[in-house]
Parts: sequence; structure tokens; C-alpha cells
Amino acid sequence: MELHLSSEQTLLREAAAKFAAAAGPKVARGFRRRDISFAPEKLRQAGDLGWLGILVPSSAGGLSLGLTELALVLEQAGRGLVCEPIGLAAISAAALAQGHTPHPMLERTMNGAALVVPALQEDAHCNDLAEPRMRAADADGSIRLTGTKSFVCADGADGFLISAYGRDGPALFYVDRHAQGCELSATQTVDGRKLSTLRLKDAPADVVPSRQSSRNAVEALTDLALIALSAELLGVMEKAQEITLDYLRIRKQFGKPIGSFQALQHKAVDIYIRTQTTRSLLYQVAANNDPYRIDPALAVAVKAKASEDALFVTEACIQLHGAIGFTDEHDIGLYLKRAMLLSSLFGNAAAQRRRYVNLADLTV
Amino acid sequence: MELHLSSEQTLLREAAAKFAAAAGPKVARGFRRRDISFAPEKLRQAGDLGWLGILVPSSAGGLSLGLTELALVLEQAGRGLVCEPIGLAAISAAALAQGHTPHPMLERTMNGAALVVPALQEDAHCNDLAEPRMRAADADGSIRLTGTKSFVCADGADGFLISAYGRDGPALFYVDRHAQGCELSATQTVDGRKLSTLRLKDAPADVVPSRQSSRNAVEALTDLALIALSAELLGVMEKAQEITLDYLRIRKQFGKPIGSFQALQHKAVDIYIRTQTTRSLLYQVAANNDPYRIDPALAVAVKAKASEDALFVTEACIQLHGAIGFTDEHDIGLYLKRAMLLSSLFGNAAAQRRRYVNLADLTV
Amino acid sequence: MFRHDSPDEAAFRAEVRTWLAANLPAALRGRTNRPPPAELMPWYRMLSRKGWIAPHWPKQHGGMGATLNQQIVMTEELAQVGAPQLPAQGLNHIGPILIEFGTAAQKARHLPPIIEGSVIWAQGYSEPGAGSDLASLATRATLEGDHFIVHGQKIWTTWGHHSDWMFALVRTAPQAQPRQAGISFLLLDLHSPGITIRPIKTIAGDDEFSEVFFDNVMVPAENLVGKLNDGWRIANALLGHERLGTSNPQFALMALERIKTMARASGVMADPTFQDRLAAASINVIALAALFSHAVELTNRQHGLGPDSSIIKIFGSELLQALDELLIEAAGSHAAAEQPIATDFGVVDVSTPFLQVRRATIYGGSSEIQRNIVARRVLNLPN
Amino acid sequence: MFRHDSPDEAAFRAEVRTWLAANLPAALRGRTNRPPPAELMPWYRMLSRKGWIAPHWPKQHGGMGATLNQQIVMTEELAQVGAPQLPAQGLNHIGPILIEFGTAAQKARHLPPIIEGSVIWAQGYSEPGAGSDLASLATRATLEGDHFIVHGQKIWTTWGHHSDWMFALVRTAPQAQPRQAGISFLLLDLHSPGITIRPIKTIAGDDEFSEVFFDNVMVPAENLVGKLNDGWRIANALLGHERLGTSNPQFALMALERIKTMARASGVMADPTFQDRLAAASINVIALAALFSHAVELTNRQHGLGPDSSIIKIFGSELLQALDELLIEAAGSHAAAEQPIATDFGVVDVSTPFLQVRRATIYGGSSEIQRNIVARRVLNLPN
Repeated sequence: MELHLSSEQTLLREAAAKFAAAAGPKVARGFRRRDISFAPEKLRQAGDLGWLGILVPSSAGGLSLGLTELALVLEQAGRGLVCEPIGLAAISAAALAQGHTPHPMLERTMNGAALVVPALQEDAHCNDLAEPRMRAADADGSIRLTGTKSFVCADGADGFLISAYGRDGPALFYVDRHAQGCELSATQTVDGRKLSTLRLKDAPADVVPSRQSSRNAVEALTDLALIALSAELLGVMEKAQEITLDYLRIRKQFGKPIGSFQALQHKAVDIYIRTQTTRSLLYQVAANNDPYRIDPALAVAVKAKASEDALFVTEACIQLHGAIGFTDEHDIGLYLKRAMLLSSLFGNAAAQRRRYVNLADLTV
Repeated sequence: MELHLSSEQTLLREAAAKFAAAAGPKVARGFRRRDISFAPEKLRQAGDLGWLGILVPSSAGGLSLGLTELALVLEQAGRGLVCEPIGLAAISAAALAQGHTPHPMLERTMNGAALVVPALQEDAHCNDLAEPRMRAADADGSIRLTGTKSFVCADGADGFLISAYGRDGPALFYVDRHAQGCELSATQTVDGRKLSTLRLKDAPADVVPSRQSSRNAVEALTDLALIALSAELLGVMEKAQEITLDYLRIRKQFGKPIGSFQALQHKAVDIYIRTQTTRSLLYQVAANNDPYRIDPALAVAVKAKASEDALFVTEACIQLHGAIGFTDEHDIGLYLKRAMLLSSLFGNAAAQRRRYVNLADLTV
Repeated sequence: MFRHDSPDEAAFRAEVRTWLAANLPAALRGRTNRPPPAELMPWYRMLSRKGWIAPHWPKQHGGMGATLNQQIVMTEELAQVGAPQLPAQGLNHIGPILIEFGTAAQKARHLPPIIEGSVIWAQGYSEPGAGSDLASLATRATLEGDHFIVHGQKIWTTWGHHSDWMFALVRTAPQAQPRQAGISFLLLDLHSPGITIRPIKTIAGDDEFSEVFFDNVMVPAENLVGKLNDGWRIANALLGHERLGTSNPQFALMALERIKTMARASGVMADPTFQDRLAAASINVIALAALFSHAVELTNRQHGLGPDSSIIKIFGSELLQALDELLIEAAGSHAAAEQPIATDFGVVDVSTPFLQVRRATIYGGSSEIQRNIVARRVLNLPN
Repeated sequence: MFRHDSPDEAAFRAEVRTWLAANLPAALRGRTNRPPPAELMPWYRMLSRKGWIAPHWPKQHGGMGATLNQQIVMTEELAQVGAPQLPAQGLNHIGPILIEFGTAAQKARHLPPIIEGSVIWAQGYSEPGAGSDLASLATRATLEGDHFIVHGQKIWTTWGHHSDWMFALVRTAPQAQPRQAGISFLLLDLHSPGITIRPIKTIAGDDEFSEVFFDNVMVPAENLVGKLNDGWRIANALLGHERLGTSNPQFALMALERIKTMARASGVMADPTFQDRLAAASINVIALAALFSHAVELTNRQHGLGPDSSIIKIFGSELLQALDELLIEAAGSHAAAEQPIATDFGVVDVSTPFLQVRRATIYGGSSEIQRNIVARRVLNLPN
């Protein structure tokens, strides 16, 4: 089902599709296990196109657009297996733009010259997103953070947006990659990109204030991350579906295209239902929520559904390919691997449902 | 997949199949909403055939057979939608035969002249099977029970086997239907049989001791009930499958039998996988467990699987029939309704899994 | 559900809520079966007088011409108060078809009674030998002078025995190939001589369906909709309306409420494993609402969703079944109770909706047929 | 799992457990991928010397002639200790086929090396154009004098590049109808001239599969198994052995252990919603073990399970996938880690088994093909 878009939105999507087309499986393969798993100049290009400041108010130099526009760009990034962290950079820029005076890192983050990424997660199941164990101490007028963040997409990052418990409860802080007491260790993922553990010991930090109209800055950034990851997951499953439908039309067994067999047709329809329901859910939520004040139950619902559906779809796409889909040289496996990574970050489907139970008051 | 049976077991199954063939959907319809929803003379016939004493040691006048034989009879009862409570009577007889001297009700229970049924459940989710709220008080050398049991198959019953908390923890008691302080109220089920609430107020009772070799008599009877219900559920789903496969071969649409469409074939295979896995599980557990000492984790596992699969199968059978399957005059709906009743008694699949988590130590 | 109301919408919501609270009879709330016409139609007419009976119809034909968001607000408020299911064949099916394909005379005659609730419509598509394979239908209509003579039988006719009129597919060119090219779309007065209607009792104990027999029934030629032998196209053109109607999230929202009531009463609401399944179901209900809104939006703008409406039917009906499976799980050993269960949290009917919802994936084109349609016409998979 | 050991069985279990504890090298325990031959085959030969390499083979051919319950005990104990997966084409496939259909000379030559572990076998069935539609295979074998000349290509050959011999289906009568009637069953020495083998890397990062190219390879005529053009029947006759082998509950039991370790490490083991899913999975593992025991029992008594073996393949392989989905759920944000994860409860590999198990429903006949077989040949549904 097509989206109803304005002509500006259609142009934006076309530009993003063009950017994604220049990426794709071959480029993504090239970045596997590299030190920095993306092309910094491509990130700057995304900055030049305005996408990294897409949510940033125009008063702070951004495009002042909404979640729909963010999703349109990231859906294409997902389709193209784009490795540049456009979504993380864009939501970080949105966070850096919240205060009365924008954070000094905002401009370079928006134009892609520097990369700032969120570091909110401590636990593999995100049970503590709202209650970070990371501590912020205020001494001599300067703030210092101590603690550990996990599963940080730290590749090529210049700084981090970190949730920590301060004097007034959880707040958001900026820490420079090269700050004293800041230590990173990375592990490889099946997707070719790394995830890092960030250990801070009395690392100097500054507060990133929340926008007046919004809830707590940590929650606002978390909800943005859930929407951004979901949009990318949507693109991943849509492209995997497209590749698989093509294969079903072409591959022959028993003298006819395998896509003519009813059992495979119905499985293809099940895939389509997943992509379409995730799509409608994501874009309806995007259209009806302010980027700085997303209903957290909806953000969680979107991520739960996108995470579950992306795994369902990409797994089914491999099955529909048969043995060829199981080889490393075929592209379809790359979509499953990207789905494994994105669906697991900031809480998998089960973790989101756990949060949803409380957010939607399903306990009494 | 066929069972490997001895010739005695094969004869037993044939006799049970004959008994069940004389019942069937038409007879079951006739009992709907009747005061007593079965034919007492048929229950006596089952007694004459020895089935109600099938587990009872030969020293107490029973057949001294095992769970496999019980399951063979009850599977056929399920296939025939038999309304006589053969399974409940047979496990009650087994319980009544446990003591050094058999309970006075044993003989009449075994020959079907009287009906004794378990009344163990108090809660819709069986959270308290092992911890009954029913209280047994010992006064002047006589025992009196006070409390409420729910979901009792009390139709035509002459007495009940009741779990209650006594001086030494949970124990099993016999209470006569016409005892003072014993009150029954019935509600109708979709299956045509009733379920009753049994309210006891200082009702005179006697202890039903446990067998020396066995665990607590309450637990032993509970585990027997789970196996008995599962065997009937197996028969229900197998017969529903059979009716549906016949329909798939005969009903034509688009100029050919609908059973030739691959999507329906695969759904039929999914049904078959459910019936066969439940079947193997039930009979392997039956063959390897003493009726008076069933591994409770296995009893729970069997009931969980049978309950879930019977609903899956009978629901799918209606779907495969299309609109005709949704009419009251077609038989297939009767199997779904029987499955709804049996799967819900003594705990549905979710309740069994809850018990399984603790029994199998899945908590740490 | 995924929106905050605009000030206008909030005002409209308040108006709807207040009006429903004041006007919907208590006896009609939370019903799992569709109440019989004597009970239901006065409520239908009350909604009609208020101007709210047909939110999605254009104003010129007596509809409300509501915006998408107003329609969603109404859906949510009707679910909230537990409003009963209305007969939908007039409002969601023949109404939009006549608006699109009817003659001026047909519109003038038939649309007002639908809006007013003075006439109930039935759909005459399925036959004993033509269910999934609808194009094989055999009910004949032979033009003799200025009348068709109709002979044959329809089945699975929702509310047939309560209905005044039927729109039917009939065979007018027996030899035509493909068979779809020999089918016409006809309006039949069910009070005509030669018609026998027999209700069919369902497994849920109601008689939602009928068989309808036509023994040489005379139907005026002016009751043909569209051109002769063009009925297949007409019946399919606006199928999206029917599929949208049957997948209105109102029913899923009401099912969720029923589950919660039962779960509170049985105590399972406190069980995290149940909460988890309830969360999964709730998230799918939000997704259905989103899909529905998206579809209504596209329908409003482009006039017709096409075969994509099939996925709404599939997702909506399979979700309803999953919800009612959760309902009987919540009920535990109450699952098979035939009558509604009285609890401290209200009366809940468990077995009836569970049994009723079996038909959701069968009627209006089974899930299997819908999947065939999507595979061929949306995904362009080969034959 | 659903039994108490008899005294004899308990003694056997103790013997197996003690021996495994003492003899299975630590480096081979809990591996998610199959270790390369240099690591694995010494262990194979150790089992062989102990007399335990082929529990299900008759004693006369070097097997253990074990009872059903002994086989189950071994399965459970191998799972318990995390024993690695052995190459199975010899033990479970060509071995039983030669025992049934081989000449005395073939048995004498080929069975002892399988038992000893001195020769590794590969299966040559699939081809690029013949996967699900195996009967369309095109690799030709032309009899010239006392040799076949083989030309063509096989693919998805498990451990092809590690194997010494291949049993293959080849086309010997190109014009035969049906196509199945033109296929023969041939044993090929993979060290013969004209053979090229190329490993295929999988999404799980291993190279379990190969492509094997035959460029006019000479194969002695005595390597024909059974009669000329009777290969299809031979390949299918004992398929049950292969399907039973791939669905041995040992792998499911090992998957359960892996899940528990990961869940303890990530803390989710304390979450009731996870416990509930783990209970559901555990119950299905017991059901698989029961189905497996049942099938082994029938196989032992009736010599061949027939097409019912397909449901074991379907249930077993789909259960393994469900288990590995639960594994990545347990892993939470560790799910995509490429390398094994070091935890306080041991090292767990998450992504590798999850990716590997994708193939379980593809190779050895996909789940779709197995369902076709069951529908036609077990349920007798029409074509």
C-alpha cells in the first residue's frame, strides 16, 4: 500500500533512494570487518543533503521536518543496506539541538563532519533504560561520568550521548570520544559492523538539556532511536521481499516458476502482510507524533513489531530461496544479518513487549 | 504412525472402537442439555468390559493394566465423542483401590453401578491444585469438609474424590453426593455436558489413602486425570482429522477436489503433525510410567501439548470445511466443542506450562 | 489510538461520547452476537436520525461525509461503549455500489431506506456448489420481456431471513466464457412470490445465515445494476468497502476489552506470561488500526483500494481469531461455558465470540482465497 | 527423557557417561559447527574402537546392534556432554543402503571403512537445476565397456571437499519416462581424475557444502548399486534413515542447554515470560524425543518407516529453528555477535547456530517438499 505523500516528501524519498542505490549489498560487503565500517565522506554527503539535521529546528540550522521525513530517508537506507549511521547521527543532532543554545557539537554533527551516537543501553534486555547505572557526579562545577554502556555503535564516533543518573535523576550527557577516562572495546557483529562497550571513569561530560516541550531528554532520545531503527528495519524487510519475489518469478522447478506453487505464494503473502502492517504502523505513528514528544507506548509498539516482522520476513526469504539463499555469496543473507543487528538494538521484540505491558497498563 | 501393540492391546482397542462406534456425533447430540448427559447403562457396559477397573490391581478385582491400555480405551472414546465419563470413573476407581483395604465404593465404581468423579479444581487456572483451600476438619473421630470445588463433571455422580487440606497437608477424601452439607450447582457447556460447582459445608468425608509406592494421593489422581484427558483429546483430534481428510478428497471447487490444492494439503499436514506428535508423546509417556507414580512434569507436558494441539487441529478442521463446517448441523463443530471442554479442564495449555516451569526447574 | 486529537476532533469525540452514553440502550452494549432486528434497528434509526449512520458516505446521499480522523474517532468511541454490530450489507456494500454504478432511479429508490434503516439488505453471492469458486455460480436469471425469471439457490446469506432486499450475482449467459462474463448483478425484493428462506443455525448457536431458494421469481428488468453480464466487475469493483468494513478495528478493540475483563476476573491478568501475550495482541490491534486508517485514507483519496484490501481482511480476521483464542485462555476452565459468565468485573461471554469468530476467515472470501488474490494480483506471482 | 532406566539401562548409561567424560576432548564439546576432519575424525575413530560408532547397525556389519532404549540413552548422553556432530552420510545413509542393496563385494569393501572412520562419504543428489525437483537431475553416466563415464555437476554436497567417496544419482537413460526411471545409483571415488571440488561458504561462515564437477570421470561398472536405472527406488527406500538422523533429539537437547546458558547469563532466565516460552520449547523437545523413539521402534521392527519419516524431518527441523530463535531472544542485544560470547555461565555461540539452522528446513528435502510427500503418500490427498 502506497503512502500518501506531499511532493516535497516524494522528492526527499527519491533523493534517499538514489543515495541508497549507490550503496547496496556489494558496498556493504566491502565494509565487513573494516576498522570503520562506513565511508565518512558518504556521511558528509548525507549531511550536505540536510538529512542529519532533518529533525533539527530551522532556528538551529536544521530542516525542521518530522518523523515521517526521517522514516522516509531511513527506510531507503535500510533497503540499500547503507552502512553510514544516518539515523543515529540524525537523532543525536535532534537531541543536541534541544537546549536554548544548541550544543557546540550540533553543527558538525549536522553536516556530517563529526559523528555523535547515542549510548543509552547497559543491559542486553534493556530492563534499565530509564534507570541507568551510569553515574554523573558534579564536582567543582564540572560533571564527570562513571559507568559502562554496552552495544554502542561506536564505529567512527567522535562523541556520545549518554544517559546517566545525576542529581535530579536520569539525564543526558555528552562525552567526547577522546575525553580522559573514556575507553572503548569493540566486538564484531554478523552484519560486519561492530558494537562497542564504552567504559567511563570520571570522564568529563556536559549536560544535554531537554527541550522545553518534551519529556526527559533520555526518554525522548530513546523513543527516537526506536522509530529510527524501525524505519531501517522496514526498508531491510521490504528489499528482502522484493529480491525474493523476483526469485520466485524466475527460478524454475518441475517445469514452472516456483512462484506458481500455492504454498510458496501463500508464504509470500504472509511476508507481504508483515511488511505492510509494519509500514502502516510506522508511518501512522510518524505522522501523528512530534519528534520531541513521541508517545512511548507507540514507539515501543513500533519497534516490537518491526523487530519481530523483520526477522520473520528475512528468515522466510532465505527459506524461499532454498539452498542458494544459504550461501554467503548470495545477497539475501545480508538482509537477515542486518535484521538480526537492528532488531536486537535498544531491546528486541520481547524486551519491547515487557516495556509495553507497563506503558499500556496491562497489569491490572 | 502406528503403535506397536501386543495382541491383547489390539483386542482391547478393537473392543473400545466398537463401543465408540455405537456412540458418535448423533448420540452425543441427543445428550445435549439433558439432565444426565450420558447413558448410565452404557457406563455399566464399560464396567462389564472391565474398563473402569482397568488400572485397579487384580487383587482388588481390577484388570491391573497400565496407562497404555487406559489411553487406548480413552482415545477411542474421544474419537466416538462418547459421553459416558469412562476416564474419570476409571481413574477414580484407581484412586479408591489404593489403600490396604479397598474403599467401599470401589466395587460399584468398577462395575459402573455408581459413578465417582474427581473434584480437585478450585481455580480456573489451577494455580492451587497442590494447595487446596478446601479444609478437612477432624472432630469426634469423623472428618468434615468445608469449601468449594469448581469445574466438576458432576453429571450423574454418586460421589466425589476431593482434595482438601487436612492435619497433615493435602489429602484425598471421599464425599457422597447425598451427604449432608453437599450442594451442587451446574452450568451448561458448549459440549452439551455440564460443569458443576460443589459447595461443601461440614460434609462428612472419609480419607482415601495413597498407595504405598505412590506420591501423595491428590497428586497421583491429578496426574492420572491429565493423562486421561489427553488421551480423549487425542481421539477427538484424530477423528476430526479423519472427517476433514475425507471432505478434502470429495468436495470440489474450481473443477477439482479441494484436497488437491497445495495450500490446503500443507495445512492438512500441519494437522497431521500435531496429531502424530501428541500421539507419540502420550504413548511413550504411558508406556514408561507407572499409573500410581507418573512423573508429574511429563503428565503436565502431555496435557499441555494435547490441549494446544486439539484446539489447533479442530479449529483448522473447521477452516478446511469452509462455511459448512460453521453450521450446527455439520458434525465437525462437535469436535471443536469437545476439545474446548477437555482442553480447559484441570488446566489449559498455559496453566500446564506454568506448572512445567517449576516442575522442570526452568527458573534458574 | 496513535494520535492526539486536534481541538476539533477532541470536541467531536466529546460529542460522540456524550451522545452514545446518553442514547445507546444498556441492553445493546457489549453484546457478542448481533441482536435481532426488533432490538437492533431502533438503535440503527437513532444513529440515522443523528446523522451518524454512514460516516463514510457522501453528504449528498445522506452520509456524514466525515473526515478520516472523524471516522476513526467514531470507531474508537463505538468500541469503547461496546456498541453492537450493525447490518452492514446496505451501508458498506450495496450502498457504495449503487452510488457508483446505480441509475438515478435506483439511487433514489434504494439509498434513502438504507440510511433510514427501513430496509435491510442481504448479499446473494455464495451457492452450495460455488463457495470459494464463486464464478461457478448456477442461479439463473432469464430475461423474458421486462422481467428476469430467477431460479436457483443462494446460501450463507447473512441475515437473509431478516432482510427485505437482496443484491445477487446471477447467471444470465450460461455459455459465456470465461464464466465470469456470463454473470449479472441484480436487486431482488425478498418478499416476491417464489422465494423461500430457511435460517441456518451456526456452531455459535445463532442464526446469522440463511439459505434462500428462488423458484421462478419475477424480477423487474430495471433492477439490473450496470450492464447485462457485467455483474462480476461490479461485484468486485468495491469489494474493498466490504473488506474494510469487516476489518474495522472496533471489533478488535472490543475483543481486547472482553479479554481484559475475563483476565481480571480469573486472576490471570497478574501473570506476566499472560501480560506478554496481551501486549503482543494489543500491538497487533494498533497495527490493524493503523492499516485500517491507512486504507481509509487511500480509499478516500483514490477511490478504491484494489486487491490490497485483501490483506486487511486476512490480517483483521486472523487477528480476531487470535484475540478470541487469548480470551478462552484467559477464561481457563470457564472456556467451554455456554452462557455468559458473571464475574466481579462484569458479565463476559467467552465461548460465543470464540465460536463466532471461526467464520471471520471463511466468509467474504476465505483467507486462502484472499491469499491467492494477493499473490496473483498484488505480488504478480505467476499462475 | 520420559522413562526411568531399567537396571541394565542405568548401568549402560553410567558406562557411557563415564567413558564420554574421560574420552571426549574438551575442545570438541559444545561446538556449534562441525569441526574439520583433522579434529573430528580421531574422535570418530575412538568411538569406533569402543564399538559405539553405529548403535543402529547390526553387529555382523560392525554395528552395535543396540536396543532402542540403549540408542536413546546414547543420544541423551551425547547431548549431555555436548558431543560434536559426526559425518553422517556413511553411517546413516550409504551404510544402511549397502547393507540392504549392496553386493557382497560392495559391502566387504565399503562398510568396514565407514565403521573405522578411514573413509568419509558424501551424497551426490542435488544439482543446480535439480533441487526440489530432484528427478530432473542431468549428470550423465554412460556405460562404455566396463566403466561408466560420468559428466555433470553436483551441488550442496555436505563435506564434499573433505570426502573420499560419493554415492550419487546419475542419469543413465536420458529418454526414459517417467524421468525417475532413467536414474542409477553409483559409487564414485572422489580422488578419480576429472573431478573438481569447490567449497561453498555459507551464511554461517562455515564451508559445510561443496560443488563437485565431473569432467568425463571413469567409474568402474561394479560401483553400480542395485540394477541399472533402478537408482531412484534405492535412494528413496531408506530415506527414513537419513531423516531420522537429521532429527535426532540430541541436537534439540543441545540447543536447549545453549539457551539456558545464554538466558542465565543475560538474566532473562528469571523472567516468567521467557520461562513460559522455554517451557513450550522444552515440551516440544520431549515430543520430538517421543516421536523419534516411536520411529526408531517402528524402524527396528518393520524395517523402514516409509513416508511418515517426513513428519519427523519437518517437526525436528522446524523445532530446531524455533529453539534458535529463542536463543537469540535470550541473547537480547548480543544476538548479532559474530563470535561466541563469554559469560559467567560459560561461552555461548549465538549467531552461528541461529544462522546454521536455516538450512535444516532446506536440505535433505525442504519442508515444502516433505509436506507434499506427506500430503500425497501418507494422507492420500489427490493430485
